[in-house]
Amino acid sequence: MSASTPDIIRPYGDTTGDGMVQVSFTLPVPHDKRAEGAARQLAAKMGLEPALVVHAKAMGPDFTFFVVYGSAKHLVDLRDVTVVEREFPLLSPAEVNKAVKSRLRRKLVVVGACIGTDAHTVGIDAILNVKGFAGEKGLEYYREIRVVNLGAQVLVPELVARARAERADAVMVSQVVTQRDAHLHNTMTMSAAFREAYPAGQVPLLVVGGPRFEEGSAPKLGVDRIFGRGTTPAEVASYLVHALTTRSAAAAVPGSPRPGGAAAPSGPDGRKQR
Amino acid sequence: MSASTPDIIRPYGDTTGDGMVQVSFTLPVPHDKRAEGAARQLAAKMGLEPALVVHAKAMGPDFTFFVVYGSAKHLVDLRDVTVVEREFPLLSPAEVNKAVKSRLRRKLVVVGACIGTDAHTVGIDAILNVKGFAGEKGLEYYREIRVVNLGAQVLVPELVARARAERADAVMVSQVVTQRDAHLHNTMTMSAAFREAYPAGQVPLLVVGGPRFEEGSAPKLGVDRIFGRGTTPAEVASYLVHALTTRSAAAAVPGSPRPGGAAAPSGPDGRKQR
Amino acid sequence: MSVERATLRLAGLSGADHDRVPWVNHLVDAVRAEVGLEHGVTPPVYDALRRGEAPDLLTLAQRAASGSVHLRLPEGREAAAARSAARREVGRGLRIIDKQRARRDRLVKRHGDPVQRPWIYLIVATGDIYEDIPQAQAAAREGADVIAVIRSTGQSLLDYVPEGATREGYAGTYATQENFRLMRAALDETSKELGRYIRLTNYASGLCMPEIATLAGLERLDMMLNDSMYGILFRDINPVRTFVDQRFSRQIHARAGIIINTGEDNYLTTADAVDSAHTVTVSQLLNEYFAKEAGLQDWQLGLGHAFEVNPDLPDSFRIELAHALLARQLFPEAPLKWMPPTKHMTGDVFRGYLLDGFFNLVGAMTGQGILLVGMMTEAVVTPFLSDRDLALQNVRYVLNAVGGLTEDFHPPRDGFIQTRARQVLGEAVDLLTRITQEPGAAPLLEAIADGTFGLMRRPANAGKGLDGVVERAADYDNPAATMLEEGSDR
Amino acid sequence: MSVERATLRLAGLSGADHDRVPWVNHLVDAVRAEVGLEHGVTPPVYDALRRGEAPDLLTLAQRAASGSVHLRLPEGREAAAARSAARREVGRGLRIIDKQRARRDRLVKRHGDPVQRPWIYLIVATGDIYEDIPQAQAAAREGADVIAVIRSTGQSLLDYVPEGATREGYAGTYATQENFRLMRAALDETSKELGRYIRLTNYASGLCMPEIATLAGLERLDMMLNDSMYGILFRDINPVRTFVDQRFSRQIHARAGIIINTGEDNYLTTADAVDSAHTVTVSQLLNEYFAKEAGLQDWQLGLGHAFEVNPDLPDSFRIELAHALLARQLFPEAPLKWMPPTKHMTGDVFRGYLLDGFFNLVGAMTGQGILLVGMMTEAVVTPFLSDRDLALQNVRYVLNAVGGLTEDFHPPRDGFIQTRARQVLGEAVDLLTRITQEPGAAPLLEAIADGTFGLMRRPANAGKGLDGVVERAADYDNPAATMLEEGSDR
Ligand code: B12
Ligand code: B12
Ligand SMILES: Cc1ncc(COP(=O)(O)O)c(C=O)c1O
Ligand SMILES: Cc1ncc(COP(=O)(O)O)c(C=O)c1O
Repeated sequence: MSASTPDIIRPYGDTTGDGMVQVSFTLPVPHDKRAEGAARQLAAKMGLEPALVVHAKAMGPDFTFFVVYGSAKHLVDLRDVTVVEREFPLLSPAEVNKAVKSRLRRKLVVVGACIGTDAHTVGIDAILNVKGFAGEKGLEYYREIRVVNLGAQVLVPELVARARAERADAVMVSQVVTQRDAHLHNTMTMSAAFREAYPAGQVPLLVVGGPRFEEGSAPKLGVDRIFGRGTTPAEVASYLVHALTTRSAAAAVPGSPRPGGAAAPSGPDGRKQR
Repeated sequence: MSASTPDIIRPYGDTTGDGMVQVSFTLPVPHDKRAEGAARQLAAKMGLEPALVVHAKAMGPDFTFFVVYGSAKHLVDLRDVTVVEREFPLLSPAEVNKAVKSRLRRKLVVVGACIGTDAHTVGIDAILNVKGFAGEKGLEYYREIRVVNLGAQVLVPELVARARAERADAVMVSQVVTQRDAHLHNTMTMSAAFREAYPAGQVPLLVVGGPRFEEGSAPKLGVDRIFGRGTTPAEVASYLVHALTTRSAAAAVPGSPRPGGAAAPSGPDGRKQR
Repeated sequence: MSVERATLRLAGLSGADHDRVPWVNHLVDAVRAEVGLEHGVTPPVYDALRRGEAPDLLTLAQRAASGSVHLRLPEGREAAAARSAARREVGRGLRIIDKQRARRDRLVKRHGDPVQRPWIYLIVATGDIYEDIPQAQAAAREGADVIAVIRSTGQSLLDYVPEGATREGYAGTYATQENFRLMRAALDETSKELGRYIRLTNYASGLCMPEIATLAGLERLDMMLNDSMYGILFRDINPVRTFVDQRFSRQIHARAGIIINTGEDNYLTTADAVDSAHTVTVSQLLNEYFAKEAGLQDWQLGLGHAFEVNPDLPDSFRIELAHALLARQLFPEAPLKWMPPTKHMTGDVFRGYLLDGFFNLVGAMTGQGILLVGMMTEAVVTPFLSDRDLALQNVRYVLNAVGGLTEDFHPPRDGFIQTRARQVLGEAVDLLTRITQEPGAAPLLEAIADGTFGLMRRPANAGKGLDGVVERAADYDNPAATMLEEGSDR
Repeated sequence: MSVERATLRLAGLSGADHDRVPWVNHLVDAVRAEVGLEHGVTPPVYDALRRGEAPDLLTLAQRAASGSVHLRLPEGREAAAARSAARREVGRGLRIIDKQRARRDRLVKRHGDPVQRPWIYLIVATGDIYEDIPQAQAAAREGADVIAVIRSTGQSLLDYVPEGATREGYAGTYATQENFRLMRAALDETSKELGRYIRLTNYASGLCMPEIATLAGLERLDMMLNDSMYGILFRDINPVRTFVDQRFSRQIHARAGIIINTGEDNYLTTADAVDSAHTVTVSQLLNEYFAKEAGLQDWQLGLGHAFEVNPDLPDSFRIELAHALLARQLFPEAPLKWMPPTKHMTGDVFRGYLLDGFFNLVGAMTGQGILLVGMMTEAVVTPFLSDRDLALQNVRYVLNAVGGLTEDFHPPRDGFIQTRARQVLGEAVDLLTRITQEPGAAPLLEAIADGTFGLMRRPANAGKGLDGVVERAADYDNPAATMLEEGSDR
């Protein structure tokens, strides 16, 4: 089975190529034959064929819940999958400290916060606090990193002010609540505020994290990098070293694009700087 | 909320129009970042946007299981849903008996079986045996219906022979096993054999049942009607009365199409009779 | 500060200006600016009304907002007159609360209480009251006995209570008087339909705890989340403000016949559920103490605890059983609130559904009072309509099919479960002993400042809302506080 | 008839013609046609070989298929010579079985047995041996201790055993010697990888029960589904044929050290699990009786029972506990096989996952020997790869987190559980009494004919495969039967 996977694959139920997928959803219609037909229509639009509505249950008079199994006709082309591979080497704390010392010649300053009304600090604390995450110590533990953790429900202006005051090299923001895209709005507000407050090219590195950001959406949100589920402190520290040292090198060449794949100069709307 | 539902609806998570859907599937690739990208690609092809891969788990070295939540961009148009509404009135046993007596003037003969290698008799027994289903007595209980239940794993030639011998008005076939489309193959073999064995227009009513037939596929399978999950004996009895009496009426007009929506003279391939 | 605003609300002042700033805020701010709050807000206010600065409270507040009234601290007879006017008006508010309580009693008698224990408690959290309502009704139809409307993120740090029906909360719906009223009315309808009184819950917490408690009393909410230290520890609200607000709120709850729900579950979302099991016990004991002090009865103490032990731990389920039994035996008369796994829930919704099943089983086997129903999508989204429906199906199966296991469940005295329970109790006693041995005038405040709870240091002179804390003057008067203390209504 | 074919298989005859008709079928048919089978197949066959009709068994079978050999019943010394030749050759087969058993013992010693009870039993059923293999290996890696390869629908009614590696089964994979070999080899590899001996299971049932049992012994399968009445009741196979075949098969199993799994679960898929609980007990007792008669030891008796009570019934879980405990106590030494809900599973896979969790709990709490892992998609499809993975995760959680509940589980003597168990036992005894009181020579056959079991009437002179039943002549000889009876190997 293993060895080389083909380029084109399909979901696997119990036979190669069967395409089998399980789906569940609610439709805002009373449970009757029309509802089941509507469920089949949706399944067909999702590309399931054949699709079997194996469970349908009225939830009160106005809604019906469905479970559907079916064969997805789509092919997954692995060649089209763009993986954001780690664009930097993973360093040990000692290596991080050494790199910061030799390249920055001063402590690296990180200011972190949960912004907006979000009060979920466990994630950012896992990255910043000494205690750390998954057996790795957090950034506070690194001798050459100075961490200012502002905690929860920090307002954006407050964060900007503090970042300036601390001469932050990097700003780390956590967003866990995603209902109504709160995390996206807050992140964009934050990045806009930083671009407003700092001269072009001098904005600190903007890093956001949280379990439910879409991979690859950093440019759209105006930040330098996104970290998702299961991030460990060492990854973040290594990234900071990589990004800041490449940047300081690049800064020598005026007009050169900012480092970090995600920080390509133009966002989807064609202009990153507002 | 209730009153009149709009014509165009979307799946409902917790807000009207949010389109939220849950999906799970396995991809035949090792669990790594590429696999997660592949899962996102599939979700996108299914029309989920944004789609969040909320769970990914290696199942051995070659497979990964995913749970995805996302907003399906598809609209469900209720006007396009064709519901096969019951095309006949639901009768009580007494009414069925009366109708058979007055219109056929003899007992209605039904021959039933699980064909092929299928040995799941609970479903057809639920329809045919006195004991019945969901509180309704089965067809054996009807004074004017004579039931010949052949049981499990009946070969098609045997079924045809018996149907002829008993001068069956209707043949009832159950198919529960669906792996590799066994139910479809067996049904098509059966209907072909009957068309072969009988003069055109004299084939008994061919009825199949089972929990996993697709609605609306009767013509494709060459049968007169399909009954699905949760069918009750009274529905079947009422249908028989309806179909047979309409048919005997129609038979008086030579060349007129056979009754029962599903029995339209041409299948999808343009010819019902082979 | 919010205590004063709550008092004005009892006196009938409601509504907000076109910027949605409530009139109670305007008026209290004006009093604070002109006379200070150390004497209470009502003396200057009723003095001004007596002096004809405005025909009624609302107009007074409006004029105060535009700076066009003169406020002063009345003295002597004038003070006495203002006091008695205030008492009369505030008494009206208390009588509404009393009436609502009586009405609840009548409705419970008419529609009936849930047949089973634990009561089934479900959350709605769409952010839009008009989506919340049908979802709550659907949940009740499927078996929920208690509906909790989760608050929008951030509301706890607002120093005012928003006004009107709201549709724009994030991950929860704003607690407003109008939202309370709409939901209670909808559930009254549903109670009638179902022949079972459906209870409604919200949160008396954050900077406006006393006002929200008051609104809950006025609008006949039936339960309120109300923890003695949650705001301090998890919202960094000033400890003194929290204890002051909490006392007033709990007096209101006592008066209104509202069951409080405490927040011990929160400790376990950040700390480990095994290592910190005893902090739950300590917090329950403190919550009980403060509740009794405020006049709450045993039946009103929905002390909290939660199923948060790492499910990969050997015997994790039996550890949960031990913890749940301990709480049950320590507070035999209280309707304990048993809360589902959250921290160890993942995107694997199937596994989540299973864990919730075993959580339900602990709830049934240990005779919990209120079962907060777990959602398989806990780690993903605020609950979908279907999540609730599936979750209730889970609860029903477990209560109905497995619940009777209690008959066969007899943990031996020296077995795993009883040993574990004794260990947790021992650790709790040790911690309490350590707290009482803190040096200083207020050992609990010192302990909080030292980071005894949840590893968070919260000094008494810091935290949000500190500037709303005012030391009482000798002549401080608050008719609401007085009447609540006396149990009088006019 | 299949007994005779099995004997030839022991003597080393295998393979099939280009129409896939096995040579054992050709040869047995030829003997039947020319001399009849009442004397056994080996006398004419070894007589023909001695007479030089063919150089070896295979060639003889090939020539017999084309009608070009002469067969006769040897008499006197010739008969004795044929007998001893047959015994020698059949002995080889038995010695292979003995060697495989010794090999199993060695491998178990080397890799080890599962650490926990119950053993975890999983099904694969793709229909294609080459899909089955990686799925079985994946399942073992995730924790399965026993892999069962489900058979294609219809195989049980084939009067021959298909040949070679097969990829075209419906809802199961054909049981063939080559498929057995391939899967056993793959699992040997996996056992080594995991340091745990993974057992393999198939079905000795249907018209070829004795041959399949023989192949299982030759290819070192470790367990076989083998019920004394399943074929009669659920496949309408002639009762006499079934009992004859069953006796031979079980002797092979006894010899091969194979654990049998009986099929009491099947009663409950058609009958109600509460009303018919006692039929399970009766069937277990009968299976035990016939098994002992055939020489099986207690540790080889995987007597079956299942979690099929309607989950909507109040206390359904505790009824299951009562039934499972009863079986446990009646057969304390047997590795009981506990089977998951199937009938009441629906397309609601979430609910299914929960039910399976509580099924696992009964298995753990009552100390079952073998746990057939339930699948959330039971009502939908034969298991997906992911279904098995999720199901194993379910089992692991329950055994690890909840399993210890046994310590706290003490159903009181007059409580619900013990009362229910006594009731079922009483009904079982009544039924057995009624059976023994049947008039006629063979009360069990009469009872079966009367529809005592599963409401199906199966007269002794009807059913599939009847024409393969032959009454033995006085000089009937079957060296396999003799040696199995004697326990000898040459
Ligand atoms: C613990 C918890 C709480 C605790 C938080 C305590 C605290 N001090 O953080 C308490 C009880 C206070 C709480 C409250 C609420 N919560 Co909460 N909570 C959770 C819970 C159970 C676990 C979250 C967690 O700690 N995960 C563990 C950490 C380590 O993971 P993480 O955050 O993903 O972080 C990792 C990565 O994402 C990344 N990362 C994260 N941030 C950053 C930042 C940077 C810079 C980097 C580099 C990396 C990084 O690295 C981390 C380590 O790998 C989740 C449910 C769940 N099981 O996920 C709900 C959940 C997050 N909560 C939720 C909600 C709605 C709330 C409330 C708003 C409910 C309410 N209305 O009252 C409240 C209010 C809180 C508020 N104002 O924000 C929802 C969010 C729904 C959504 N998708 O929008 C969830 C999903 C539960 C649910 N299904 O409803 N909650
Ligand atoms: C009971 C059962 C058995 C029993 C059958 C006993 C018997 N005498 O029927 C036993 C134990 C023997 C059995 C064996 C097998 N089973 Co089985 N079995 C089931 C089970 C648990 C329930 C089926 C059932 O009885 N449903 C109740 C009846 C009332 O519902 P129904 O059949 O849908 O019938 C209703 C309607 O569909 C309709 N209807 C049905 N037929 C007809 C006909 C007509 C004319 C009409 C009008 C209406 C009608 O009306 C009925 C009443 O409403 C299902 C799983 C499940 N929970 O669904 C698996 C299941 C059907 N079995 C399955 C399999 C694979 C097998 C085996 C092949 C496994 C094996 N390889 O050994 C064997 C062999 C059987 C064979 N040769 O066919 C699979 C099929 C997978 C698939 N989709 O292809 C299932 C889904 C289980 C699974 N997930 O693997 N099984
Ligand atoms: C006791 C208690 N109070 C209040 C809240 C609500 O939090 P907030 O005050 O942020 O709305 C919670 C959250 O679960 C809680 O447990
Ligand atoms: C005891 C027993 N034998 C055999 C089988 C297999 O059925 P079949 O003989 O149709 O392959 C089963 C099915 O589950 C069974 O339980």
